[in-house]
Amino acid sequence: MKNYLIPLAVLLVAGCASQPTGPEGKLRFAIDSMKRDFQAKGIAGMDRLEADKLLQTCNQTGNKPKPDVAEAIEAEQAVAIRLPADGTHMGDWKEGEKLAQSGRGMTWSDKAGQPNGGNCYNCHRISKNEISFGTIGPSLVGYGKLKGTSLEAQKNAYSQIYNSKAFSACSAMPRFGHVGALNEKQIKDLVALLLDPESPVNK
Amino acid sequence: MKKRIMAAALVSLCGVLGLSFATPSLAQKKDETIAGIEKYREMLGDDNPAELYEMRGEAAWKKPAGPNNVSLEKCDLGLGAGIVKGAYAQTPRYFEDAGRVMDIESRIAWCMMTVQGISEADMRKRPFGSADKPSLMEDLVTYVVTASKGFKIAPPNTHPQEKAAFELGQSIFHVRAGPYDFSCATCHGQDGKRIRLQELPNLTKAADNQRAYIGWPAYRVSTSQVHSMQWRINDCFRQQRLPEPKYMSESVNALITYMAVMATGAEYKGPALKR
Amino acid sequence: MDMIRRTVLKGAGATGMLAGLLAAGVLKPTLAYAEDWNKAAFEAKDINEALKSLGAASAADHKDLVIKAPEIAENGSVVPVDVSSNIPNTTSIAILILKNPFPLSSQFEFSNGAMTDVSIRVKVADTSVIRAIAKADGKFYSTQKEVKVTVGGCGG
Amino acid sequence: MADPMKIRAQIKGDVAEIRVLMSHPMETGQRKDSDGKIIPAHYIQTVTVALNGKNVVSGQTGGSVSRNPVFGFKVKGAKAGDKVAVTWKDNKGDSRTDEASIA
Repeated sequence: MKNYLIPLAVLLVAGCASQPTGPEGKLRFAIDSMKRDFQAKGIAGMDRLEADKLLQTCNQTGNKPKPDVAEAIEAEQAVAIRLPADGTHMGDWKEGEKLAQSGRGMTWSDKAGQPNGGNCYNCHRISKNEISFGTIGPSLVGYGKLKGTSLEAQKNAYSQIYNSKAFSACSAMPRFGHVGALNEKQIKDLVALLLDPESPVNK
Repeated sequence: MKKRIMAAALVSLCGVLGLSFATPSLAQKKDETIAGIEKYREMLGDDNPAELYEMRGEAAWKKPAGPNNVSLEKCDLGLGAGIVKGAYAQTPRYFEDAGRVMDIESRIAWCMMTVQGISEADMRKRPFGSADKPSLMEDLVTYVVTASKGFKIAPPNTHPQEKAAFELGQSIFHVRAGPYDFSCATCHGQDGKRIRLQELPNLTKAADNQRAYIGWPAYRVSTSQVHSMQWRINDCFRQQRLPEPKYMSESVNALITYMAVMATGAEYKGPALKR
Repeated sequence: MDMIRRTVLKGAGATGMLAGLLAAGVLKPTLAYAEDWNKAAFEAKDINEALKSLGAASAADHKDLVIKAPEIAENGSVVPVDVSSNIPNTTSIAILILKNPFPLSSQFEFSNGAMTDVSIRVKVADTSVIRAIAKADGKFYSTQKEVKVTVGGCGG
Repeated sequence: MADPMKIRAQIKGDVAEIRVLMSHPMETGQRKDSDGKIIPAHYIQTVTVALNGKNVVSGQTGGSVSRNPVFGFKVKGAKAGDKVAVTWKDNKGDSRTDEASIA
């Protein structure tokens, strides 16, 4: 915002005039305000304010789309999941644990080309040994004991990390594979962390 | 279709799964950790390096500066020219002379420009300092907010523009965007959640706003510096993986207005000492 | 050399003068230690070496030497520690953090009515044992407590 | 020049509780900056407390004392109005002394 000293009469009048009433109008006004008041910084470009169809729906419905809409979204997201071409889904749980610990990546203070962290412990309890865990997502302690290590279980875990929205349309969890935040090897290592009987998750 | 079956068969990662694993021993363990952290905070007590900022800020406030070579003592923070005591508690508010809703930082900046004659470019040069070199604004803000210790948070929220700012802030709070699909509400929209061990206030509710707002601005031990509310909002968007909200922009001031109005009635405690 | 150092360290203009002397090559940076600073003890890289440098290689446990510190620290860069000694004739207290790169964090000598009770904030690199050493009647006593350091915040 | 300290000295019975807050980076010399360069060590090495001109505490400190250090001491036999003086010196030769009266 330039010319901080000049009361932005025109803008303000316009603002008042377009001050919205309905939920959809308010949402549009909020997004327009953000597009005006935000600026690209580092790797975080302004394109990040462009919501895809899924986010538009979640924003418009307060994250509670009607069941048929939710199902359609989930199906659309599921179709875009790319499972590993080599048919294997479990990597090294030790690497997975390191990844789960790291909250780095994708912010404007992160450098381009650096590998992103999984951010997992920010929201989930995972290994019993880590006392510093978040609770926005459910506890995953013993996940592998419950799910086993069948190919189907591996594919499921891989898919959930790849794109949680294929399972729950407006899930709070990022679509790590879908947006390219985590690569195939990283997701495999996280699947191993969750499912491997040797992982501290299942010990 | 196979994937649809898979989706139906699997309990969502964000579904009931967690509850089924919350055995009593785990719950107990969690409580011990939180109790330990509370003990830690209690031991840190009242000794807060924010006081060093306050001392510097007071000196800077009273020292003639800028092209006009006058101090900020003539600055009107909303309660009349020269009144600092209690002024922060009644912001953000609409300022007739500026024709906009301003938070405390925007207003101090306004005074630097109009009273002291400092250019906008200079004022914007370095809003957020570092541990080694705090910004002038961080010192000034710490001084001004500390002078509202013990006052009830009471932004007017009566002028149409103040009400519009509140509404805009509330709307922005819920907008999901960016590569991780985060909104402010993703982390601050539910009761009793945490990131790692840090408890997250549910900022859609008055009670949690009241608890959270009274400790900001705050000295953070993880960065060894005082952070202002403008910085706090800025860093939330960084963690949301969004582009940067411009310093003192309408969107940021709207979010601060939203939180301040939600916190109305709480007694301001002054800069807190935080993780 | 020693006299120059002491002169330099006195007075408010010390920094400027010191810089001048450094530039002139009179003083090497490594010599710029405050008086009465136990370089060997503070630069010791393990606990035994540090204790040896303090003259406290053998210290017996004592129940009247008490460390107050949180069991869990939300942030390792600021951990509040309070050490008090009720051992008669205590004259000094040292505080060491075993896992830190340089374990000795501080040492205090008390006289003229000062009580043998000190509180301080220290950095703890990792979950670590904190040990306090008290000197009383020329003998050394010790006690210790573990502090867990947790990972905090979003980590970014 | 170093910023002033904040000294709080309160009498409780005949014991003065002294809390001191100092402005200092307390760099260990172990940390690296964002370019990977070592940040040079810069920390307070001695802290002394005097009551009415008489030395009561002589402290030595290393880089593992937290940034912007906080110290707490107790002195017996003090009374309101007594003068507390605190002095620190660091490894770069900088120093500072501040005074407060016991309240």
